[in-house]
Amino acid sequence: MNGSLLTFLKGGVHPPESKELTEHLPIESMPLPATVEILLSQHFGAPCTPLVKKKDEVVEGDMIGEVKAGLGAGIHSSVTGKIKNIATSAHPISVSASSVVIQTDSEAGPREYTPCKWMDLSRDELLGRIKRAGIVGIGGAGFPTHVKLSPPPEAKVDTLIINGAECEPYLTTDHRVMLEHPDQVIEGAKILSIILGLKECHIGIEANKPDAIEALQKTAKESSNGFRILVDSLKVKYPQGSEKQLIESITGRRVPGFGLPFDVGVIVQNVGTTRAVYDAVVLEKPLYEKVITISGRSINRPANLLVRVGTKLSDIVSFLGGTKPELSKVLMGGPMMGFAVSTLDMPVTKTTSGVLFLTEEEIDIRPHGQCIRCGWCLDACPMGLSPNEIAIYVEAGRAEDTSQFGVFECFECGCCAFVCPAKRPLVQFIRLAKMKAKK
Amino acid sequence: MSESPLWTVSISPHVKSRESVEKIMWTVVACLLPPLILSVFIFGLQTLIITLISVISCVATEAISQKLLNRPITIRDGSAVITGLLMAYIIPPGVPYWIPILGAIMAIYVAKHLLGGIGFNIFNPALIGRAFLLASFPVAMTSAWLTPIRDAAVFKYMGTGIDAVSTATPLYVLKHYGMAAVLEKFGSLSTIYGDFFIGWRPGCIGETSALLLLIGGIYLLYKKYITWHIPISVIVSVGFFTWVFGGEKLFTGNPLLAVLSGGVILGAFFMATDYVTSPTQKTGKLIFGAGVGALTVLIRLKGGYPEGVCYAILLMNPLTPAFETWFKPKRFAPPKGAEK
Amino acid sequence: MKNFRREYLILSILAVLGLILLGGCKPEHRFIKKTAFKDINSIVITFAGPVDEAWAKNTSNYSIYEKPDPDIKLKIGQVSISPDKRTVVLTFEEDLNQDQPHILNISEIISEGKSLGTAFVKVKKLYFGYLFSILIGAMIINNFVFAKYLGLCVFFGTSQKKSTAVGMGITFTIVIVFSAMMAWFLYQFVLKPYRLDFLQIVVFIGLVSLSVQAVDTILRKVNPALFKAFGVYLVLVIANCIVIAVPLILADNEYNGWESLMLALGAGLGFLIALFLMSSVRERLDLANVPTTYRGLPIAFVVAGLFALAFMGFSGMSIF
Amino acid sequence: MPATTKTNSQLVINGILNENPIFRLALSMCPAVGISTSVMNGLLLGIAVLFVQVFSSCTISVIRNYIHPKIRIPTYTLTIATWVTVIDLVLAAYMPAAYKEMGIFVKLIVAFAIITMRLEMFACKNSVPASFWDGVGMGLGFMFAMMTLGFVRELLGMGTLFGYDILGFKPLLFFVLPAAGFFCVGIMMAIYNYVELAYNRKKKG
Repeated sequence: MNGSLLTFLKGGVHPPESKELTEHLPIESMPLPATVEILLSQHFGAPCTPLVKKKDEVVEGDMIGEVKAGLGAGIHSSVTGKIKNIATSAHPISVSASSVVIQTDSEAGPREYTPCKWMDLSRDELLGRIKRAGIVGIGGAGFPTHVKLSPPPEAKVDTLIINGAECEPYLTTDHRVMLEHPDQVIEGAKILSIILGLKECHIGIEANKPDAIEALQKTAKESSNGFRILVDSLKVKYPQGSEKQLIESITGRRVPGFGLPFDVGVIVQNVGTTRAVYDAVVLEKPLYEKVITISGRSINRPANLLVRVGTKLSDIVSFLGGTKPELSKVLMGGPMMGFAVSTLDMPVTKTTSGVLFLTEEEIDIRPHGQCIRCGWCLDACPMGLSPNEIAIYVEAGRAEDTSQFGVFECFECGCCAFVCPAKRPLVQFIRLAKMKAKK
Repeated sequence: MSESPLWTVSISPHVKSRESVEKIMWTVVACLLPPLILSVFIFGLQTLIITLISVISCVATEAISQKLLNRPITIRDGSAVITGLLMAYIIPPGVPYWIPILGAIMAIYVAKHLLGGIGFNIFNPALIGRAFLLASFPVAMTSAWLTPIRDAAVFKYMGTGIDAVSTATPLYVLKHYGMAAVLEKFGSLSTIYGDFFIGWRPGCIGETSALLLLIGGIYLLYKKYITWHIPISVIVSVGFFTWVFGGEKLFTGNPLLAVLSGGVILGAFFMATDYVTSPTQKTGKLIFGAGVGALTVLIRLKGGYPEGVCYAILLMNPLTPAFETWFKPKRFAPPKGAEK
Repeated sequence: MKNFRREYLILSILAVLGLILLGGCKPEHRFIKKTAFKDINSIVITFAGPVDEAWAKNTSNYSIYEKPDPDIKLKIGQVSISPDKRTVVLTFEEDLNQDQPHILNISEIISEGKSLGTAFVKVKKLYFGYLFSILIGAMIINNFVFAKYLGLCVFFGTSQKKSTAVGMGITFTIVIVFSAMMAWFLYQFVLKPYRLDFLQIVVFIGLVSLSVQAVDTILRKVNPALFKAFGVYLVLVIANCIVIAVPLILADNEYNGWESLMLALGAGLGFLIALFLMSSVRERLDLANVPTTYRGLPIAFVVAGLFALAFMGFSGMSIF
Repeated sequence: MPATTKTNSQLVINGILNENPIFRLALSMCPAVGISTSVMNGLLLGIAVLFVQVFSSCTISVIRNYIHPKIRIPTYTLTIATWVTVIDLVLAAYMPAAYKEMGIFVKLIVAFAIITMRLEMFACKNSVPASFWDGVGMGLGFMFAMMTLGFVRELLGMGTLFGYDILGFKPLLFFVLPAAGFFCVGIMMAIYNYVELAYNRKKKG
């Protein structure tokens, strides 16, 4: 660990971490639910077309949906069983979406995977395995990983960063994965490096996870064989794990607005994705299960759970002993950027990183007032935007004039709304502005 | 989960900081109280009554204005209380009781709610209230000072029927009779520094004790409700310009006396830092503060009033919107070609 | 608009250079080198050679009055003379109003036994300072909009947007300097000598229209792009009372050329400042929840009133 | 605008209410702010403006068919300037005190947008009688506005009306300061707006 902690320069906030609820809990496997609802749209890009019909038998890991045209990644069955229906389910973002409902065959045992030697495989084969496994960026928007790993030839990628910052409060999945499976993370990082033709990579971890940093450093040293894996400890500051901020923290480069990381020669992959890459390449196991954090002060038993994609929240809740009566908000994702949901019929997707059950004390439901121009949001915004101005323009019905403030560079980290003493829903205003102020 | 849950569904972020407008405003109120207590002690109950009238009429005007304009009534956020306190702190404590009521109407209704309520007032309402009163009652507003009594005026005047004895403020004496007269009236320089710092001097409530105001201001700094930029640049520029131009010859002015006398400390920490009417960016804040300081000295030395802090802040306030467009936060990395 | 800034810059630099070259205080008598105010109540006269002490000490040799009031002679308390007999200090019984130029009438200067005739000199504050105080006075302290309440129609009409406001302000400054200088020239060399001053309104308004027309034509030919940017404001300039008020003021006060230039420049820049401040505030008020009946002009008036209240801070100010 | 169809009385009322030069058209506001400090000032300047407006309107209306469109603005300006010179000299000669009080504003009538505007909008298209009544309406409207402002400001500022002591004390010196002129005009405009809104609402409902 080097002396001074790396960080980005502009903005950022320190929300209460609340990670103590789950950070010491080992990853626990959840028993298979009776049915799973696998959404056909779990990634950035076009939704999948189902490959199965009603009453078909599927085995765990079988491909059940694929993208016919455009950007996307395949979707696999997460259980062995029979297709019950192809219907619609609740979706955390787009309210409802088509899904495949599978009745679990409780008799079937788990599918076995054997590790293989991957060092001899060609780059194309490695990418092919990742594509076949349907891997998407599971830390965020769900961008298909094989696409991200094939930057255009003119982009000179010289740095790979594994994102283990996990700056969102409450969430501890990446933390537990790094702590319990450092070997798999390191191995995954090596695979990614080879695909990108690099000999070294950075792993950025916020300094509030010293045990994870130590574990990874130890593993990296033991199994370096030719690779340089640098574990960088980062200052604890939200949004440290945002791609652009992480790149600045570690390399000092700034990705320009509307640009992508490879414009400054960097590729970023999440820790969870890295481990999924390991699974896909070494075990040839598709991405159909993932570790999620179930936390918040109104779930009876917080946990880090290994769940199958498609498991409904209600099954998780009943497995963990139900919720407390003071429950007042249910979130999918972290409290800063996650989505509030109105029903527990929601299935877990590849990009779900946690489900939070919050009490009224943890959230803030005070009504908002007029902007008092304190300027705190300006100091908090990591992108150097002016959320106060954007909000005032939107309130005055002039949302179309907000592009002058760079509203499209906002990635909705929520820092501004977090610090706002008038409790103004700034992110909401900015979304409205984005909708109205087309470039 | 069969019963329909009544959960909150809203857009991210779902956690928010503990700070709130009410908390900020009431903290400022608390930081403003110590000088009031001291002035009750040294000037008598009159100061308390004037302050109470000012605060109550500001709050009432706020409530009535909001009712008239069909807006949510937000008197609990404490902003009207601050306006009332500040206005009482910058008018002479010996004025007739109905004067602050008129000031409150001007400050809250015209200067704040007609312009769109909190956040849109271009000028600091308390200062507008004071400027309005000064224009309306030039005699009362420049002469109704009280003499400080060291041994607790509150007891001394009780039951005697005398309200208080009026006197002239140090800056008034300085402007009209020169430094020698100040020394004659208020004692040697070192006594003056001490007295002015602690608060034994005639003047507005907010002008009395530099020490207590500083304590309040520093607490606000500690709570990060204000930043150091405006107060420091106001104080430094008042000191600097007084040092350069304040004496008989260049570079012979007395910066310490200039900073300690009048409302410099109150203005620097509590009025120029008003969120609504001051810039949000550091560069803007520094220039804003320097402008306030320079104008203060200009009005003190060349203008028609002995004290210039209030007008200096009022004159800088309307520059704030322009400052906001000149000094914007540095964008992370704007898209290429988007800069105009 | 960016391309044209440089031309204005060059123009203003030239104006300042001209000032430096030509400004300066020239006493009207060859034997008197310099006259100046010393303290609040004294005047220093520096002669080119030594003067007779007895003559110099006689207070009745001097008669002095403020320029606007030739009837009120100021009383001289005592006269002191320096050892080299070249400098004389007149101390007055009362404080002098140094904002006004004073006329000093010195009878029969006697130097080394010779009479050098009478002298009729002006005592003014440092001339640059005086010019500067006219400029600052017109620009800020007695801002034509906020302290003299002129030019309001155009002020409220063009202060809705910052870009319009700045354009109008710059156009206006050019036109007013142009027309004020012509007006000064006509007034001093035509109207006054021929006793036609009763025609000043007709002549001045004619001049204003002429100079607007002239600026219009010149701009159109010389810089069409600039004309496109500012042409629309030219018509409005005629309707601005400041443009006619400035010639009237300088005729009333008998300003000389430099003073007129400073007044005109100050008036123009002051209008620009007022427009800029008002427009930036109004752009913000556009976003505010102003009561319906106050939207638009009424609230602009209220804000202008607040501005005027703030500008009262400058009342009673004299810089030099 | 075609030749007007309004009757003479409508023209006068129009000038006072619907198209009040100060409160509705927002023209010629410098005097409204600067010297509406007393009813007397308002009355005098009102008379001066009425005079200039009526005579200029009539003059232009008489010669409206002979003015070349290209030089019409200079013609207006010169006509107005002539009449302003007349009233200026008359006032200076016969009412020196009041003339001094109003200062530069009498001369500035020449730059009052309202007069030029009425010439352009009305007098150059209408017959002499109509122009006369329009001029009267505008002049009276101006006078009415000035006197209303003067009334409020004199009463509140000095406690007097036409120089006679009414209240016996000076309530708010602020109102005779020109800064208050801005407020009074703004508030009067808002009242006009309010009345209009209320009137329209009543018409609808």
